[in-house]
Amino acid sequence: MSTTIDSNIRIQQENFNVTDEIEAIKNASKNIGGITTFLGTGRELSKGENISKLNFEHYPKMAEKKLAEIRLQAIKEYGIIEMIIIHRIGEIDIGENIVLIVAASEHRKETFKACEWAIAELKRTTPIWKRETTSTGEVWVQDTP
Amino acid sequence: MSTTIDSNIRIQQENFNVTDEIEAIKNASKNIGGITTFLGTGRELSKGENISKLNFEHYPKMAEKKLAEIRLQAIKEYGIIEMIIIHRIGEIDIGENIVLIVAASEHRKETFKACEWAIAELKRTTPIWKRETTSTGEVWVQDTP
Amino acid sequence: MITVKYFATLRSLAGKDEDQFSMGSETTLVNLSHEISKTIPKIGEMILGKKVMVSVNLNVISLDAIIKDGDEIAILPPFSGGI
Amino acid sequence: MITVKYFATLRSLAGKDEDQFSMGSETTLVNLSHEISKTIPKIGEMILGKKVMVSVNLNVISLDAIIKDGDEIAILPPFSGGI
Repeated sequence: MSTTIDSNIRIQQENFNVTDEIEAIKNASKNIGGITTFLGTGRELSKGENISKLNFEHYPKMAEKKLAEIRLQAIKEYGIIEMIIIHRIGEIDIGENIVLIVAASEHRKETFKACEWAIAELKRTTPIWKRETTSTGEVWVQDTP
Repeated sequence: MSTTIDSNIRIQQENFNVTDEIEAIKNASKNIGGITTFLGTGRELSKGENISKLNFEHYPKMAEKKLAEIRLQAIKEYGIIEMIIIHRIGEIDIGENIVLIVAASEHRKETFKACEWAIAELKRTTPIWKRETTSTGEVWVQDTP
Repeated sequence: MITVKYFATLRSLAGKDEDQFSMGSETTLVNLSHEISKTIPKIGEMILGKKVMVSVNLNVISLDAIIKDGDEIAILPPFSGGI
Repeated sequence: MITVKYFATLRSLAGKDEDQFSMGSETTLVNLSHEISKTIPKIGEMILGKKVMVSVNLNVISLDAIIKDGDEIAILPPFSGGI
């Protein structure tokens, strides 16, 4: 099976299935022994306020470009075999999946490092914005802790 | 839904579904914002030799006891909300799932640390042994890189 | 024409998704910021005060960057993707 | 009676899953190792040479530990779980 950049980097409204993405990344090599996954989900509490709903917006083309750069840099710098990055946009409820990063390699150490670096880099460089809905209204989140 | 030690610590022959385990851990709290997962899978190559099959054996009761200790220590020392640990035993083919560790918390940093510590601790303290089948026969793996 | 896109909180501030500016064949981000300030002073201030990032044709640029006719500029408030 | 369980490569070496030894009401791991050596010298050597770990009733013990009648001992070669 092919693993194209298109399928490994996605910004989409619909939910994703972690098992499906893990099975997809396994196809990259029979030598994969460790797969580290980071999944970000919608929390109910943010700075002491109760969140009822989240909304994500992105800058099309630039956001995809940044995710593709993160994937390539992770593969090159951490020596992993493959990485998948998916970020959802639109309305997201509490407990729902927001972002998924899957890093696969022969051994585990580099997959942890690559995965942790990739989510930090995504937050730092990728033009995606979050709007939180609370009982007092809607706010765009300005700082990322 | 309840999250008992029984369901969070498992040694089993049958495969597991990562998505199902992630959805189970989400039930522990509405405040989960980050879930880090480590999945170990059967590699084809080991020290330059082609592996055709793996077999895992455990010391019943003691292995489960060790996994339960790892889970409790991870929750306590890294301040995470919940952890699930599953290890398969019996015959495992190349590419198949072997071990799963899921760490869930409010923020991502502690989930990476807890997950990475737990897999290292599992390898160090849990009475589970691997037998590799190659073209030249079967060998018990003696050292864990 | 130069296209300027506003995202997230800046779109609320601008009251629109994008603007068009006629600035000749070449200008600088500083000049464009002054032009934006004529209708939305706060956004011009944020660019000049480096409170927001600016991209030209999907690449982040600095204040002294040259902008050409036909470029797509985006005013990017601090990112909050991930979790 | 004391039950001794062999795992993985040690089971192959012993040619059986477990043994039973009658050592009185109390003994030490060193004494038990000598007893094991009578039929499987290599396993006795491995215990005394600390090449393997030993557990009593699911807890890892040291060579000078006291073993009681009814205890379940397990001889544990280096672990290789995980990946």
